[in-house]
Amino acid sequence: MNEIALEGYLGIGALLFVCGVLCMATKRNGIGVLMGVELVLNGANVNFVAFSKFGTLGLDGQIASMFVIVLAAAEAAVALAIALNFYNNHLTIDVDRANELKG
Amino acid sequence: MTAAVMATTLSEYLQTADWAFLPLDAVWADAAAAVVHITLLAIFFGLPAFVFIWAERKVSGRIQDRLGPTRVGGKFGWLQSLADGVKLIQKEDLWPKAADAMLFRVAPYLVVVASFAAFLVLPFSSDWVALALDAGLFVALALLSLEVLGIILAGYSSGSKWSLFGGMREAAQMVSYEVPLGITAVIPVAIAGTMNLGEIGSMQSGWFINWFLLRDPFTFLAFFVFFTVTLASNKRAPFDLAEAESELVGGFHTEYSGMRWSFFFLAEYASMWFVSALAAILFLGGWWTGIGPLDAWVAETLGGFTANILGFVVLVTKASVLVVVQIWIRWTLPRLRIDQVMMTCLKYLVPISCFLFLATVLWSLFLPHVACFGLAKGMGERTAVMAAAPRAGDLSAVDAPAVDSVASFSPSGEGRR
Amino acid sequence: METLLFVLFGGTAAVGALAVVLSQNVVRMAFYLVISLGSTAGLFFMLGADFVGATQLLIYVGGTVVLLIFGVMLTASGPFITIKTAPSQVIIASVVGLAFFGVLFLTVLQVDWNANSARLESEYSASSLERIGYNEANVGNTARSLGAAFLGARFDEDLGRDRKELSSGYLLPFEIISVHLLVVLVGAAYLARAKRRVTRIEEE
Amino acid sequence: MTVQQIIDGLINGDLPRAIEIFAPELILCAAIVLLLLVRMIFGVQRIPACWVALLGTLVAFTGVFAQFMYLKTDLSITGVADTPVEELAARLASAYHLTPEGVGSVGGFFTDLLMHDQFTLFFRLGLLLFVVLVIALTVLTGIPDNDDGPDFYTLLLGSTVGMMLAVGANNLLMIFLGIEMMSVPSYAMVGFLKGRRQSSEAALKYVVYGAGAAGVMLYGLSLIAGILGTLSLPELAGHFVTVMHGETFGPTNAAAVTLVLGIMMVLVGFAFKLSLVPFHFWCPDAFEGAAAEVGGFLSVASKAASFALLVRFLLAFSGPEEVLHGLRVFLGIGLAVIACLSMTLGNLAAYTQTNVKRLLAYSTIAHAGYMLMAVSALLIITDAPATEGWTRSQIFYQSARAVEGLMYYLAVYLFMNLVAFSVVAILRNETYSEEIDSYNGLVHQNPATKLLCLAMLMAMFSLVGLPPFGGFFAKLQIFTSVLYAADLHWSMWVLLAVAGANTVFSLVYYLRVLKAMFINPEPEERRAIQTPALVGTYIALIALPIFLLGASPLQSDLTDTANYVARTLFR
Repeated sequence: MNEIALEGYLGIGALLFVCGVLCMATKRNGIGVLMGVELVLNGANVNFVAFSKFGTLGLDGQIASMFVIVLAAAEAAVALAIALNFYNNHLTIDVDRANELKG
Repeated sequence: MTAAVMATTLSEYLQTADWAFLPLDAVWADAAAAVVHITLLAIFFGLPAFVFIWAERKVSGRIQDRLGPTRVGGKFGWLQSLADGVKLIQKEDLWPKAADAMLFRVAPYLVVVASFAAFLVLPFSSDWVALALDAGLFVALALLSLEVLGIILAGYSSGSKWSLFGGMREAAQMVSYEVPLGITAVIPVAIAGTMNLGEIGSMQSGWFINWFLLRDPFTFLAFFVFFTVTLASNKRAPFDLAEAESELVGGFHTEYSGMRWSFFFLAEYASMWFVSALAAILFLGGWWTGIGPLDAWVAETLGGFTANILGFVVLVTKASVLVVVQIWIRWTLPRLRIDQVMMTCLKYLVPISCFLFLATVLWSLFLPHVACFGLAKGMGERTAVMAAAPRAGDLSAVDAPAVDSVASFSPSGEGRR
Repeated sequence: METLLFVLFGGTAAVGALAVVLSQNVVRMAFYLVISLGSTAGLFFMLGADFVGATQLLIYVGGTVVLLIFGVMLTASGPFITIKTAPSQVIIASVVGLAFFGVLFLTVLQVDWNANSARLESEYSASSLERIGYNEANVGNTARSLGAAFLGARFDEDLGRDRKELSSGYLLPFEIISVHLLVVLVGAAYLARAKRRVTRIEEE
Repeated sequence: MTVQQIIDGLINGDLPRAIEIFAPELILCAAIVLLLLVRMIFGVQRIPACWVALLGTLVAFTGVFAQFMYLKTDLSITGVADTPVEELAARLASAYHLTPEGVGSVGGFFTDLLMHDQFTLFFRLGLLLFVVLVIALTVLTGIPDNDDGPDFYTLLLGSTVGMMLAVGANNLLMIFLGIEMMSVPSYAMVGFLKGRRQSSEAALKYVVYGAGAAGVMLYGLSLIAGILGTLSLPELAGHFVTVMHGETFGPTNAAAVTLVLGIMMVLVGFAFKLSLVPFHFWCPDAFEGAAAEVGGFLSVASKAASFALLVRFLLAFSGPEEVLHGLRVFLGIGLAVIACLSMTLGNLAAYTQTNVKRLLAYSTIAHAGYMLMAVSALLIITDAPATEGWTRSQIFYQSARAVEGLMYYLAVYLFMNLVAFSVVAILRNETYSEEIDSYNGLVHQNPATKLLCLAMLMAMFSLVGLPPFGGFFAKLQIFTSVLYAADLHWSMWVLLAVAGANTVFSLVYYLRVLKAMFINPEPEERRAIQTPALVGTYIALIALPIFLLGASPLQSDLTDTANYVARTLFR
C-alpha cells in the first residue's frame, strides 16, 4: 500500500514552495504575487499532511493545515481589498509602478 | 480512502469469484471495478439531464397550456432530448476571436467534472455508494462549489461583456448562496451527529415520522429554506439572473455553441437532480419508503439486494419529484432583480438559516425525546451507536465504563440503554 | 494503483504550479492555480486526510481563488491582461529557482525519515497511523477526530493512554479565529467599499 | 485515559483556568463586537467608537495588571499587601476573581497551546498599556473620523489580540496564528487612509511582502514540525536530541541541516516582522504611507510581540546537550550578523532622509538591530557548557540579564518611539507636512508646541542613548550582556564594536531633526501654530517616563521587575 513514501510528497511540497517563491519574485501583478503566496502555503500544507500520515505528527499536522487554509483565505481577502484600493488610486496593480515611495 | 475509490466490494468479488477470466489480479480487479462504477455513475449523470430536459419542456408546455414536444419518439415526444443531443453534436464548435481560446474550451469541462464528481459521494440506497466518506456531505458541497469556477472562467474567457456580467453575477450569487446552503445542510448533520450521508439516511428508517423533515418545526422550515437555496445555487428561476435573456442575452454561455454549450446544460440538470437527491436524503428519509413495515418486509423476504433496488427507486422518485417542483417554480414565478437576489440571501436566508440551526440544536439539546410525532431519533442514538461499536484498534484499550460514559455525556442520555 | 494516483495528482499539482510561474496571463495563472490546488486536494485524499481535502476544495479552490479571479477581473484594464517578463529575468529566476529547489529537495531527501520517526516513536509515542478515525483504518475518516480536536478533546491521542496531562486540543484557535475573521472582514469591507461622498468632495 | 477523564479534565480542569487567564483577551474580543454593535443599538448610537475601544482596553489592562501583580507579589500565597500599589492589585485581583489554581499557577493553558508565566504577562501588560496610549493619541489627533472609528478600532484591537496570543505562544501553530492575527489587520491599518495614493501603495507593498514572508515562515514551521514530530515548543529540544541520536551537529548531518533550514525560514518571517536587514525594505514605505499613529503602533507593538515570540521560540532549543549548544551558537552568530547589518544599514540610510516618518522608520530598523544583539547574546550565553569556565549560576544569571536588557529596552522604546511618532502626528495636523524642513523654528511657537519640541528632544536623545534618559541604560544593559557573551565567543566582540560605532553615527541624524526645531530660523510666511494645550499635556505625560526611567527610582523598579521576570524564564 505504501509504495509512495514520505519523500515523494515532500518533493511535491518543495516544488510547490519553490514555484510559489519564484512566482512572488517574478510576477509584477499584485494578484500574481498573491497566487505565489497561495502556492507557498500549499506547499507547506502538503508537508504538514504528509508528516501527519508518515511521521509522528498525527492529527496535529492535519489540524495545522486546516488553520492555514482558513488563515490564507482571510489574508487573501485583505490583500485583495488592498489591491482593489490601490487600483482605485493608481489605475494599475503593477507592483513596479508603485514607486512613489522610494523603497 | 483509495480503497473506497476502487469500490471494494466489487473488486473483492472479482478477485475471489471463479468463472471465465476470473479471478483477476488485485490491480486489474480494482481497475475493472473502477470502470464499472464510473460507467454506472456516468450513466446516472447523463440520465437526469436527458429526462429532465424533456420533462422541462413538457411541464412548461402544460403550465402554459400547450403541448410541448410531440414529434420525436411517439406521442409524448420522449426522444426529444436525444434529437437535441444529436443536433448539438453535429453543430460546429466555434469560439469568438476575442476569446481566450484555451480557457474557453476548458471551462465547460470544468463545470461538468465538478458536478459529476459530486455523484461520487451520493448514496443511491443504503450502502450503494461509490465513496462512503465520513465527511460525505462536506465533500459533496465542496465539489459542487467548484462549478462556479468553470462558470466564471467561461464568462471571462468569452471576451464578451454579456458573458462577463453573467459570469460575475453567477459567481457572486453562488458564493453567497453557499453560506445558507451550508448552514441548512448542517441542520440534519447536527441532529444525526454525522456527515456521512449513508448514516444520515439510515437514521430516518421506519415510519415517515422519522424523517428529519417532520422531526421538529425548525427542521420542517429548514427543508424549505434548503430547497430555496438549492434553486439559487443551481441558478434556477426565479434566481436565474446569470442568464437573464432580457438583460444579458445568454449570460455566461452566450458565446457557446454545440456540445460545449450542452455541457453546461448537462451539468445544470445533473446538479439539479443531485441537490434534490441531497435534499431527499437530508430531510425526506432518503431511500426509505416511509412505511417501516414495508421496508422491513422487503428486506426480510426478498433479500437485501431487492431492498436496495427498492431504496434506489424510492430515492430517484423523491428526487425527481423535487426536480419537477423546481421546473414548476421556474414557470410560475417571475425572475428577481440581481440586487433582490443578493438581498434575499444575505438579509433573509442567512439569518433565517442561522436561527433555524440554533433552534434545532437547542431543541435536540433540551427536548431530545420530543418530536412533532412520536419520539425523536437523534444525537443520543447516534452517540450510542458510536460508543457501542467503536473502531477495534481505537477504543479497545478503553474499559467498559469509559464507553458507557460517552453515552452518558450525550445530552439525551439515551445511550445508557 | 496508489503509485498511479500519486503520479496523477502529484504530477498535475507540479505541472500546474510550474504553469502558474510560466504563464503570462493572470486569469490563466488563476486557472493553473486551481488545477494545482485541486490536485493537491487529491493528494490530501490519498494521504487519508479527507476532511482537509474537502476543506481545501471548498475554501481554497471554491473561495479564495474565486476571490482572486474577482480581483483580476475588477482590476483588469484590458480584456486579457498579460504581463511581459524580460528574458534575462526569466533566465535568472529559473537558475536561482532550480538551485533553490535543488538544495531544498536534496536536503529533504537526505534525511532518513524512517529512522527519524522510528527514533521519535520509540521515545515518545506509538505510530500515528493507528490513531486516525473511528472507522476502518484504510477509509481515512478523520472528520470526527478532527471535530473532537477542535473542541479540545484529543480522543485520538489520549484515549487509553496512561497520561496525566491532556494532549493539545485546538479549542482556542478554533474559537479565536472567528474573531480574526470578523476583524479581517471589517477591514476588507472598509477598504473595498466605495469612498463616501463627503470625503470625495473634500479631496477634490 | 478514558473518555470521561478527558472530558472532565477539559471542562473542569483546563477550561476554567484558561478562561481566567485569558479574560483580558476575551474582554478585547467583546470590545470588538461591541464596537460593531454600538452603531445599531438605539440610544447609544452617539457614543464615539474611541470611548468603547478605550474602555475595553483599559478594563483589559487592569485585568492583566491584576494578574501580573498577583504573581509578582505572591498574593496567592501570602495575601498580604504592603504598598498602595499592592493594595490596589489585591483589590483588582479579588474583583477579577483570581485564584491560586488559575492565574496563580504558572504553566501552559488551553491544553498547553499558550504559556502563562511572568514573561507573557509582562509583554501583555506592556502591549495593553501601549494600546491605551495609542487610542488616546488617536482621540487627540482624530485620525479615524467618527464614521471610520469603529473600523479602525476593530482593526487595532484585533491586531492587539493577535499580539497577545503571539507573546504567549507555546505551540508552532500558535506562532503562525499569532503572527497572522497581528499582521493581517495591520495591513489594513496601513492602508486605512484609503483615498491617499501613498497609503494604498504602502499597504500593497506591506501586504505582498508580508504574505510572502508568512508563507516562507510557514514552510519552515512545517519542516521543523515534520523532522521533530511535534508542534509543542517545550518538546522541540528533547525531540531534536532524540533525532540526532548522539551524532554531532554539523553540515554533514541531514536532519540537522533540514532543521536549520526550517529555523532559518522561520527567522525570515521574524526578520520581516522586526524589519531586519535584508527584510526591511517594506518598513520605510509602510511607515511613510501610513498615518503616523499607525506607524507608531506598528513600530512598537508588533516589534515587542515579535521579540517576545522570537525569544520564546529560540529558547525552545535550550538544553545542556552538545547538539543543542551547537545549534544555538550557530543561530546566535547568524543573528549577530543580521543585527550588525540592520544597525549599520538603518543608521546609514537614515542620514539622507528628509521625511521624518522615513527617518523614524530607518531608526526603527537600527533599533531592531540593537535589540537583536540581546537575543544573539542570549543564545550564546544560555546553557553554555561548563568548560568555558563559567559556573552554572553565572550562566543562569547572565542569561537572565540578557532577557532583562531586551525587556528594559522595549519598555523604554515604547515611550520614546511613541513620543516621536505622536509629535509627528500632531505636527502633521498643524503644519500639514511631515518633512524635516517644516519643523524649522517650531520652538518659537505657542507653549504647547514648545512642549512638543522638548518632548522630541528627550525622545531623540533617548533614542541615541544619551544619559540620563532611559535609552542610555537600556543600551548599556544590552552592551553589557554582549560583553559577557564575548567571553564565550569572539564574534561578540565584533558585534560590540559595530554597535558602538553605530551609536555614535546615529547621533547626527537625530540631531538634524532637533536642529530644525531649535536652531534653524523660523520661515517667515508660516502661520502661527496653535497646538491645543490638551495635546501638549498628553505629550508631556508620555514623555515623562523617558526621563523617569533613566534618572529616578523608577529605573531600578523597572530593572528589578524585568530581572524578576527574566529569571522566571530560566527556572
